[in-house]
Amino acid sequence: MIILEKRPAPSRIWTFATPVLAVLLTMVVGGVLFAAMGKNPFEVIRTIFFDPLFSEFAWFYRPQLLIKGAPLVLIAIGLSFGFRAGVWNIGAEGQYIIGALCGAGVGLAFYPSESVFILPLMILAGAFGGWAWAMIPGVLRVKFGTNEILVSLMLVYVAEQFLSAMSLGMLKNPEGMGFPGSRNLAQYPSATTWINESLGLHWGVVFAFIAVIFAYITLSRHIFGFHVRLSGQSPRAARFAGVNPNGLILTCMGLSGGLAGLAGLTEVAGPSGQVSIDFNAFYGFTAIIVAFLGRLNPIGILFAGGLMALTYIGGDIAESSLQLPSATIQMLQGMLLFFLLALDLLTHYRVRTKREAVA
Amino acid sequence: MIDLSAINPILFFASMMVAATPILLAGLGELVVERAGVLNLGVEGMMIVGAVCGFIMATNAGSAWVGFAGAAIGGALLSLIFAVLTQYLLSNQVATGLALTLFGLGLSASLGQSYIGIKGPAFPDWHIPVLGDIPVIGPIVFQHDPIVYLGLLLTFGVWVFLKYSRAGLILRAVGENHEAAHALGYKVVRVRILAILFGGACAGLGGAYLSLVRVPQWTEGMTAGAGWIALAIVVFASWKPGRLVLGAYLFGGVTALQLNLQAASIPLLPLLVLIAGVSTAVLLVVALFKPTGARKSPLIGAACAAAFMLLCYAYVVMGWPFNQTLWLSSSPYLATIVVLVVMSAGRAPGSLGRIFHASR
Amino acid sequence: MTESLLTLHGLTKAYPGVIANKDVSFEIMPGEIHALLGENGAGKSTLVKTIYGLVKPDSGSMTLLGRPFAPTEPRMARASGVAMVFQHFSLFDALSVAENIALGMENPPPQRTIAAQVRDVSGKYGLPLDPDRIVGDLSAGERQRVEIIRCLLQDPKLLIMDEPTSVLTPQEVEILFETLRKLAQDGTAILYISHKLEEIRALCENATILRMGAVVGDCDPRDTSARDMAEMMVGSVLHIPDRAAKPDGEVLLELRGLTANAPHRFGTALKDISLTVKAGEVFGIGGVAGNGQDELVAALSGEMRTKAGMVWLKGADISTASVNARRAKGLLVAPEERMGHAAAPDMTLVENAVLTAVTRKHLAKRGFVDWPKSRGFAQSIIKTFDVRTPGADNMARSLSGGNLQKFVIGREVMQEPDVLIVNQPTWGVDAAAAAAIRQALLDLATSGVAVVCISQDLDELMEISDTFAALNEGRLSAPRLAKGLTVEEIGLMLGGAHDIEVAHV
Amino acid sequence: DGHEPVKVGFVYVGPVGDGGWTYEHNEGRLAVEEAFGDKVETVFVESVPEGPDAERVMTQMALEGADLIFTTSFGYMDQTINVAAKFPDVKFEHATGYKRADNVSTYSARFYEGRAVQGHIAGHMTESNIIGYIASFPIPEVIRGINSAYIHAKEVNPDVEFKIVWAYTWFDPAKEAEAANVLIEQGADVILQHTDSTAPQAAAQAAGNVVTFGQASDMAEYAPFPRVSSIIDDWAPYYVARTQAVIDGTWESTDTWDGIGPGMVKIGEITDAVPADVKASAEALIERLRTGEYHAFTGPINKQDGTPWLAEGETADDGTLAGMDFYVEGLTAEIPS
Ligand SMILES: Nc1ncnc2c1ncn2[C@@H]1O[C@H](COP(=O)(O)OP(=O)(O)OP(=O)(O)O)[C@@H](O)[C@H]1O
Ligand SMILES: Nc1ncnc2c1ncn2[C@@H]1O[C@H](COP(=O)(O)OP(=O)(O)OP(=O)(O)O)[C@@H](O)[C@H]1O
Ligand SMILES: [Mg+2]
Ligand SMILES: [Mg+2]
Repeated sequence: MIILEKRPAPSRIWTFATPVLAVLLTMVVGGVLFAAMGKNPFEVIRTIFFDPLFSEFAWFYRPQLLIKGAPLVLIAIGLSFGFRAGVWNIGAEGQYIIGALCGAGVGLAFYPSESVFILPLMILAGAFGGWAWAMIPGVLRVKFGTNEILVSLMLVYVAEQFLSAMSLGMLKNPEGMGFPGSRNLAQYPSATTWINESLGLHWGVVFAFIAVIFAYITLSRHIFGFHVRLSGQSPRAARFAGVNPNGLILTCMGLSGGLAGLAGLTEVAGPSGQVSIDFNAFYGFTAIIVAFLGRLNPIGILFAGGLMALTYIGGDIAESSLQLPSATIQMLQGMLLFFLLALDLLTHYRVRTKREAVA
Repeated sequence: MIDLSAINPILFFASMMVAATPILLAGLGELVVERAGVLNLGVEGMMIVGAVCGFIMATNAGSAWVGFAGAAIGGALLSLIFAVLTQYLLSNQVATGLALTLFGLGLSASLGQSYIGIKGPAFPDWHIPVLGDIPVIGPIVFQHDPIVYLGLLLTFGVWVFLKYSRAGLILRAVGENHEAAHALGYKVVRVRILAILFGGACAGLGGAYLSLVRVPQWTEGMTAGAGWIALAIVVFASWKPGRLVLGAYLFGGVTALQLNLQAASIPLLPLLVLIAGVSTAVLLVVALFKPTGARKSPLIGAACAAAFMLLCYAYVVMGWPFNQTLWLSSSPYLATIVVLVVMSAGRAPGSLGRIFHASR
Repeated sequence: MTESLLTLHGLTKAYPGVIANKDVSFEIMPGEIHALLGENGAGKSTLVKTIYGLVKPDSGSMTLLGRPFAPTEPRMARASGVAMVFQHFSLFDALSVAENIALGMENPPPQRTIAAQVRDVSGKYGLPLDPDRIVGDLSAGERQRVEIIRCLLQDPKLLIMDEPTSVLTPQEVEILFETLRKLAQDGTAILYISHKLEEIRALCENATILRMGAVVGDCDPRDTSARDMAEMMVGSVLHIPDRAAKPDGEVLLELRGLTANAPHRFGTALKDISLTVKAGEVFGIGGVAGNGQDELVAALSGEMRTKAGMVWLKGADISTASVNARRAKGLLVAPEERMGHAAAPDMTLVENAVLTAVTRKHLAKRGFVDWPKSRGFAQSIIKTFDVRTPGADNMARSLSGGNLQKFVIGREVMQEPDVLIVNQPTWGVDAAAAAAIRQALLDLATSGVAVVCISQDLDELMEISDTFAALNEGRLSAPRLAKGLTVEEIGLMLGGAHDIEVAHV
Repeated sequence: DGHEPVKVGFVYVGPVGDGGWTYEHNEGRLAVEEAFGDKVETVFVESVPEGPDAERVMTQMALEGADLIFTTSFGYMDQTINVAAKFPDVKFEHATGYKRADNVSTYSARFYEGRAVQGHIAGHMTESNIIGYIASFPIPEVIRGINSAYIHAKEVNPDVEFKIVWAYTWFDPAKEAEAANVLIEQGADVILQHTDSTAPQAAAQAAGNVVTFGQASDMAEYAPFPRVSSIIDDWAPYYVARTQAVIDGTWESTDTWDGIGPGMVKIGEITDAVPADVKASAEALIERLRTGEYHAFTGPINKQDGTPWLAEGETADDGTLAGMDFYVEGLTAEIPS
């Protein structure tokens, strides 16, 4: 009989070993799947997991990892604060969109004048937009006890409608022949968030790294981080420690919304370039997975974001060079998540086999 | 001022029942799962797998009924992954549910590749004799396909099960306090796995309703967010089957209504002025009939409605730009939020989303 | 010579790092009220869970009425006539009384029959209970009745009770004992666990004593003194708290007509509470759980804010001050619930030390926590208060209740308060630990601190208080000098406390 | 003959299984494979979001040796231009856009010619005089289609009325089904759609007496009724021709906007559910459009507010058509903005 014993404290070794093991298992099981599809499993695995890092064209893919991973990490860091405190903002996708709209709106309002103040203003507007959109579920929860999971989720759909309306209406490029989508902000020197395109460096990447460091220090050293952790684990003890629960809800909501908005803005004025009907690419939802894969730990989130980005980029390479259907890549990603989640057990529990006791 | 005559109420209510059925089915499954204390966010994934399995089975067997059976099995099988991960391997339910959705979307696309563009077997409506001929009620309620009734019947069944059966009592107990249930000797994990499988089967049925009745065809990503709506209406319904029907119909109704308003090109702003005016009046009357002490909240409501009315009116009068379609398409979601605020949601099952591990 | 009902032969159960039960053997006769005694963590709960089929022993065996008895799940134990009232309630808040009871039965009749049976049994044993009420709305005493009636309806041959009286009033305890005696007369054996030795002496006719998992002796509690029993449990000589100083200092804490609404639906409103506590005084507040203790503590700690002018500390109005502002000014609180209120179970002791001490102990600079300093503080608590744990980096949940309680009280005491409020400081704590905690409170008073001790254990209050008042339905009785109060007078002060059904809702 | 096969890449915005837009582009890709066999190698990536992913996928294709890359969504426009600038030797073909470069061509289909035929048939077929229109997004492409259909329906049936529902999606079967049902409930007996799923066909079939047209693909499984005809994008001839040009070394940057004439827009079979005389007149219209004898937007046409747009006999210029953002006279609704 197999029994699980809860460890007195999470195992350090397994914390690091489980992700590696999960990736290895995914390679094995995925390999079997690919072999069954008539592909060369070794080639596919190599393409997905190693080519982005070590192939002939790695000079191009490595910066892409930053581009793809940065918004995921940035949003996930914000979410992790709320998730730790028991504040369930799953509408980051909406906050991302609104942040992008606000920030882009500010940038476009100044077009075509040039000034060093435009980008900082846009960044503020982006963070503000995400913050404000997140405040709706936050305030409703605080004032009326409304479930923030639902409200934030519903607001994603509303934000998507806004995005359509804006890219077809107010923010539409007047020189765009009537096509939806705004002017290209990446090509507007005062508004672009690019720092160095060939290095994959834009302000979102910088903010993502700052956010990781900020979150790491806050959670491990600062009293606010302590209160966040405390509130999630024992809300009553948190009150006893002097935490104002409503304030904490609003702070966490605002922080996650603000970072999501920031991610949206840096993306829309950089890699994406323009506001278009569906520029959002599910970053807000994927970031939830990244947050959990990283076990809500800033460093973990950094690696989880990198791993997700790797599978996306490797997946696209495999699609075009090996003609693997994108559905298969999606399944592989799902499998990787399953293995990561399943093996996490080893971090918190000791697995033992025990002979059936003689009754 | 507002001409609503283009909208036929009978047809409107009939189409509302149909639009509500897939989210009702999926929501019902999730309701049972959550009453057992498990939060499965993978409804969207299970629905789409149900949709594809249902379609494959139905086209191969030439019978929609076989399709629905296959969809239920497919949804349940997918949910089994979730069950094993969360119940035996103690993984985080939120993350596992999200991963399940991702996996389900990929799996369904792989399975359905050779079924694109094929037409499924027909699944005619029932015209229930006698009842179907009643004026007004007949066409609204008694002239639908069998799954509409299956959904309602299943809801009723779940209600009876939860309220009156011993197994239902145990399920609720497990969801309410899994430690106590374990201490009394109930098999928490077993009960939860069964609930998760039921949830998967229901989500599968909901998905198959889309691919076999609503659309009916297999296309990738065809559930387009219905699973998330199903999750929303479970909380909206305060985990009660009766209110789940209400929630599903409300959502289906607002969706159908906004399209109706669009098609009839009824201007939204005057309509909002009208609605806000009526609500103001109703709330004032309500306040009048309440004891003096309890008048505060209806009065605040009336004031809000009146303010809203004035705002809309100002908009109409000033002729400011107003994107009708934007607000109409957002209306189902906004309506859900408003209703959530007005009706305080009930208490969630005590152990919802928590990991259970018994050491022996 | 009657045949024994249940015999345990060499039961052994090991958990990682501890042997919870070591070769335990004893027997219980039909109709016997048998006590199981031992310190916190001695293995009592583990042993009874084994009998109930929740824990599988590593070795050893049991016989029930001469036949081998090895229940693998509670269902089997229930079928064999074993019923159990748990140490921690095993009730379902959202379900009704009748549903809760049905869940504890093997083949329950329809709900309506259960309701009738509940009324029947509750009448017979004097335990009033409405089967249709939702358990979440019940008081602690009523919840206890649900558990007991759930057992009684099964006509058990053996009834196990793990610390059932910690939440009951003296009157309720008396009723419970009557019930148990009646049951015993009808032939039901009762295995009774409690830390309250006087109760054991009043009720039980036999006692088995566990220490570190092993049986270290047995006795007849009726003619063994509580002190002797406690010393058998601990294995050493017990120290009785002593009291030196007399309170005559300035007034440190004052409540002026403290009135507050119930903070939630199941709470109690506070009504016009006034009191003064002087430096060096121990002010004891008695009363049954659910009469406003939690609310009073919350109003004092600042978790619940009141109108201005109601709470005064050292002559200053602190009614609207925040939790940490009050701490800074010298008012410290140790609430009743250790796990999840006074301490966070999944955090280390160091983190739990920071939880309340960050302000007074200056454990943070500009918001950044000084972890080495915090660790030092946690270690000094552990050392000073003899908290048994491998180290300060262990999770709070890995401590037994008594040790965690010592840590929690120690954490507040070592912050050198001016006023300390404690609620149920020794609830579920064994005799030795309880004595240590009481001594710490008295020492604190001696050093000139005003101590408010809220407790349901009247013996405890009589032992340490200078002044006594009772809390009833959110009202505080007029304070009296504790010295010389008789049980009758206290009963009057608790006034109608047995009738707690109507007391709140 | 020794030299490597020409490599042709395709970037798709949806899954190849969407049964609509991407599906038809993929059919074009298959036609290229068919036509050239070993001489070409095709690669594709599906469901590529418009944005940085698209740019990455294009770059990756170029890096791995693609000679010609078709980017099949309007939203890939700036990305295509960016990548093309970095790979001057690779040829790019961007669908429906307007930005070109030395190595970037654009191509699009005159879908509105098909809409004219649909409007013609619809105007004849409707008995309730209410025609429902499921529109996706208010962009010139869609508005052009509505105008074209309306002009030709009105031409044969002056009492005709259009009810338009904006679905704000290209592809959401459940929503399209709902929209179709609503239009039918409000009296429409012909449904035109500018969304890609067959859900409206199914809704029409269930309703019994409602006429529909296939959109983007043939939707022949609903023929002969309710689907009485269809408009199909046929990218195959263009893709084959452009690949041939790369092989021959004759590829040049061009702007292609083809209609029925060159075969980029095809009208699916008009079924026998359409009365013979209507079918005949529709086929005559097709023929006139095919030969270029008739332009679908020929004056006199006024804008919705009554201001003249095209004088008698005047035909619309491509510039106005490409950016069309107004309704023609007679349509009652407003374009959402
Ligand atoms: N599930 C478990 N896993 C690991 N160790 C356990 C478990 N349950 C109990 N123990 C250990 O077994 C020992 C006995 O615990 P038990 O709960 O039986 O004590 P107890 O006598 O009931 O104490 P108390 O008087 O505080 O209730 C303790 O030292 C505890 O650490
Ligand atoms: N599931 C478990 N895993 C590990 N240890 C456990 C577990 N359950 C209980 N314990 C241990 O058992 C010991 C006693 O547990 P128990 O719940 O009986 O506490 P206690 O000392 O009786 O306190 P209280 O009287 O407040 O309940 C604790 O030391 C605790 O660490
Ligand atoms: Mg205990
Ligand atoms: Mg115990």
